[in-house]
Amino acid sequence: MHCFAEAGQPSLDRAHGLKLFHEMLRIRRFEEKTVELYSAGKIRGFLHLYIGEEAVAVGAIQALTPDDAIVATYREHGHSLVRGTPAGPLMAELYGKANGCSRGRGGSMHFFDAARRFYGGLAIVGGGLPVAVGLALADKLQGRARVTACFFGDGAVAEGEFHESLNLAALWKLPVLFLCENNLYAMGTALARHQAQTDITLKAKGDGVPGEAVDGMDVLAVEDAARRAVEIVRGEIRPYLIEFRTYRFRAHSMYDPELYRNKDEVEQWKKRDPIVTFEARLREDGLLADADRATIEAAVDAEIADAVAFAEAGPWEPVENLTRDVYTP
Amino acid sequence: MAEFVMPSLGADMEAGTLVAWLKKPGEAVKKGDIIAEVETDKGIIEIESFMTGLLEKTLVEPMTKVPVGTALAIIREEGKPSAEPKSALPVSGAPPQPAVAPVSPTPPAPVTEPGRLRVSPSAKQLAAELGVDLILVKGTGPGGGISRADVEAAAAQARGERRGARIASAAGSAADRLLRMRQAIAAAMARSKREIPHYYVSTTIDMGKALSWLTEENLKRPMKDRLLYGVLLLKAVALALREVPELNALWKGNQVVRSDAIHVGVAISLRSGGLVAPALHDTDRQSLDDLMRNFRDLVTRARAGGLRSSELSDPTITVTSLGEQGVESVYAVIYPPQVAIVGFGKVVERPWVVDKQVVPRSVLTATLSADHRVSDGHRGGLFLAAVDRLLQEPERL
Amino acid sequence: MTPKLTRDEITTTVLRALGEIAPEADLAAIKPDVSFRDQLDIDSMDFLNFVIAVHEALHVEIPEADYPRMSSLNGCVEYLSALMEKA
Amino acid sequence: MIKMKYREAVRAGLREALKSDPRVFLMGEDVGRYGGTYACSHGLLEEFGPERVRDTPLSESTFVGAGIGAALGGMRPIVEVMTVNFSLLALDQIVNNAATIRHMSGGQFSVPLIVRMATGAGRQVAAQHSHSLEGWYAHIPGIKVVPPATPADAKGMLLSALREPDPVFIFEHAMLYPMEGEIEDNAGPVDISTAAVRRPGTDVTLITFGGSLWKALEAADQLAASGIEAEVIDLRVLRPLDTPTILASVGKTHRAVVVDEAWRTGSFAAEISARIMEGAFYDLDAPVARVCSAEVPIPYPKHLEDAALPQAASIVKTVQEMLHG
Repeated sequence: MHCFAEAGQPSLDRAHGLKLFHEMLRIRRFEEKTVELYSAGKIRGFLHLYIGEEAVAVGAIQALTPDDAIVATYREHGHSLVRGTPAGPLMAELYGKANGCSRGRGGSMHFFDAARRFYGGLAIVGGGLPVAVGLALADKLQGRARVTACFFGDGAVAEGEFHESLNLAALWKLPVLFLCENNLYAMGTALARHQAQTDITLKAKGDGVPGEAVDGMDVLAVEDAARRAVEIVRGEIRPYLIEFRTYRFRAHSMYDPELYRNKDEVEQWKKRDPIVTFEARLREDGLLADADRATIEAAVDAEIADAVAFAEAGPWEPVENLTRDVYTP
Repeated sequence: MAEFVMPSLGADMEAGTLVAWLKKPGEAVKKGDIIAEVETDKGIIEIESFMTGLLEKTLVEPMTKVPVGTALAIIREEGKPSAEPKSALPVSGAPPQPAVAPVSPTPPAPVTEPGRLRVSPSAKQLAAELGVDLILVKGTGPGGGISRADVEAAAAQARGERRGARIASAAGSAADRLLRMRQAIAAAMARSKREIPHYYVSTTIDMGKALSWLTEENLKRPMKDRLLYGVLLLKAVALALREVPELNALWKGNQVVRSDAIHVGVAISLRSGGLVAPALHDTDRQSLDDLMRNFRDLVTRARAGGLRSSELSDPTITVTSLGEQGVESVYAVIYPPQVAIVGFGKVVERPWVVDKQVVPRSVLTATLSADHRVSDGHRGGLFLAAVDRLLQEPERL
Repeated sequence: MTPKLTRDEITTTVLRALGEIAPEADLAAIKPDVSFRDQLDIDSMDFLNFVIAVHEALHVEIPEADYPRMSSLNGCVEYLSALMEKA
Repeated sequence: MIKMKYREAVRAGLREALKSDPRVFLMGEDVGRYGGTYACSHGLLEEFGPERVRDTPLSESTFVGAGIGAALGGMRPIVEVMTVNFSLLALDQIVNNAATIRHMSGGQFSVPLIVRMATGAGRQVAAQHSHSLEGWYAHIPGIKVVPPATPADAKGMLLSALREPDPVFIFEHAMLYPMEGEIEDNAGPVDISTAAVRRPGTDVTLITFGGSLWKALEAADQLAASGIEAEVIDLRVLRPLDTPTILASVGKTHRAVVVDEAWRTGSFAAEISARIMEGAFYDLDAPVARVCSAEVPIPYPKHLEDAALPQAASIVKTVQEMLHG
């Protein structure tokens, strides 16, 4: 845990700082490896990468307890890793192997982990919000002081379900933490080209849900906001929204020619790479030395290599199991 | 040393056109560097290297379209000797080829009512057209069902043609068919003996008048219209049934069901063995010439295996005549659900008393087997007396 | 005038007619002087059809009274060739 | 004749529609700057401008509803719902407004709207992106439903739809976009009311539509090698369904196999089978068979997806079982 020297500028506990850095690097290297595996044809279908947005998942999930719930989207590799699902079953799921975290059935967009209350990769834009409201309703009805964190992108604010979910959560005072990862683009359409009101916290206010916008490229800022928000949601049992302003460094999915944005905008944002800026901060505070960097890098590389080996060795599910897990085939 | 291959750049991409190299052979390459541009259906996409090392040589010229996975260049990885180019990634086992899972689950084996034929509507239609008796056809379709091919084969076989239907397997052999018929007859006879309390009455009938009238009549007719005496017997039985209607009935759901119409079934032996008893519809209303023509048609078609199943299904009584085989009297077994059967023996010369004189006369023995639940000996006797009386006035038949 | 037929032609005509009513019969093995009814399983209806078939093939009238003379192969050939002589 | 990819035929249709009628405009998710998820509207924004090639927010119910409103208002909108999977959010607008307004208003209004969407599976994009639901839409009176299986139909049906007074729903199977096919140089509108016999045959009738047509044709070729001549019918239109063509064919072959990528239960294949039973019962020499998807959410791994979907092999196996018992 880290303590606050004075409002706003938290002094950082070394262990925690290195952990945050390590978590972000895990995600970055995992995603980079998936690009390589996709190009080689081992991973198929759609693949939506989290490169550039790592600080949001790493920072926000620190504020949650193992008992809280997470509902995420098809860009959920990072969230799963931070939540604790081992990299092996995640990579195996990308291969479609039976030892994948969803038995290989879901692939990149559909990671699930019941033990860690990770209710998936739900891949229809906005489709997760009503589900999160429901999970929170169940907790309220059963008197459980739990938080349901719902991650979604800026594209989802265009769906009716966004307003319907926020309104219901506010109306029934449900413990939902709405976490919007605003990476400025809904696939190929910039936020300003599809929303008249681009301030997402104002939209939420209109539906009765208080919130704030936070720099999604600063992992400490993300963590700080998330902890305060969880206090409100769990303590006062009512919904809260945080709009993380962040950016994805790669295409929406594999691949698109990115005609919808220009190169220098990407370069500008890359200057604020959450891993690069946080490493500089750690070094400034004397919390990270080259040796630490090297050990973390080695640990991450080993973890990723093991994950690939785990996936490569995984069995394919026998065709006879085709209709298994279907209640009424 | 590793191959740099055309990457898979999207869910529906099978090939890509290398547009330009952004690195030249001999140049250093870092992991993540953009080293080429590729055009896909969606536009130009920058391609990065996943290895750090030296770009040894390019294998594909710009503006050439190659399938995903084709080697585009060789990169000598840092600190690795330039050994044989291998794919940069270990190759995992290929997924098992899907066995052709039965996509459409076969419908559950249908339970067919015993005795009911499993025959496709189209096959039933064709059988009617070709005059094929479905009872005699062996089904080769799923679950023993009878298909068009089976009907065509049966018709072909009945006509003696050996036309191998291209798809159909040949119908079952004649032995099979005979066996099936035997089984059907056995089942009927056993049930008859089990359920029907038979009683038997018989009488001897003077055929003199009938036979001489017949000879006279045949002289007047062209050869192919000549009558056989059997026709006189059939008409006599039919007319007699008008006087004793309870013998012209069916036993269904343990009660007697009278039949207004009189359809006399005629027992016909088949060349290959076995027996059928097709009906002559409204026997009592047919003229002797009609009866002869229909009777002849029935026998010919039965022996050619070409009987319409409807003709089998509704005789209200049966006549069997084993006189041909030199038998004097026949005690036949009733065909369920009928309630009576008449048997005629051979015509024989017997001493006969006429006006207290003993003279030779042609006579035959007529026997009635009847269901005692429906009628009793007295009524049976009246019936045979009526037949005898009617045969004495052949011109009124 | 009916064209004169040789005895062989009459025999083949008779056998063909017999084959129509008894398809399964082995016509080559028919004993010429044994009655058809004893060698083959035919009844009065079959015999009627047989006589009619001969009548249509040879265009001769066969009175019912003469049927007994047609009961065997030799009988048929004798009777028919005599009949055709007269015609 | 020239060779053209299915997606290029769609783009040619869109271009011709936009050029031919000022009332026509294209609206949908990423149809403009991105050029369309399947690149069918590539370059149209540059040629026709943002007024007539309009990127929409991800608000399917609203922009389909807006399409209905614009059609009522005298325009001729072409709405692209990226895939049938996302159209579920717009079902209310489709069923309760688009299909119903003419009848409900006593014939006062017509809704000359075209809605295009990709459909079908086969790209390993897992359960939520792999649905085949055109059969649901064909259940709804008041709209026309056409699944073009060839580039010529992909372009022609779009142009024909422009002349229809009420909504036409065009389902483009996702696997067909990169497929190349023959098409007339300036191919124009085509009939959108009858089926086509793509391959004559005598022993069995394969009835299918959209993406499955090519699997049925492949199966027919394999069957021909074993002496079985299969007639392949491309329905081309699900609503209204060209029943006479189906019954004529079954009347000839006496056997029918319906190939439909949807799940068996309540599929459109079930409707076709019922119509054959009703109209050609006495011609049937075997029960109508259906080759559909296994009743399971479409799995991600290739070997499971392949096993779940109808394939040429399973069509051939079904026909052989039907003929040889």
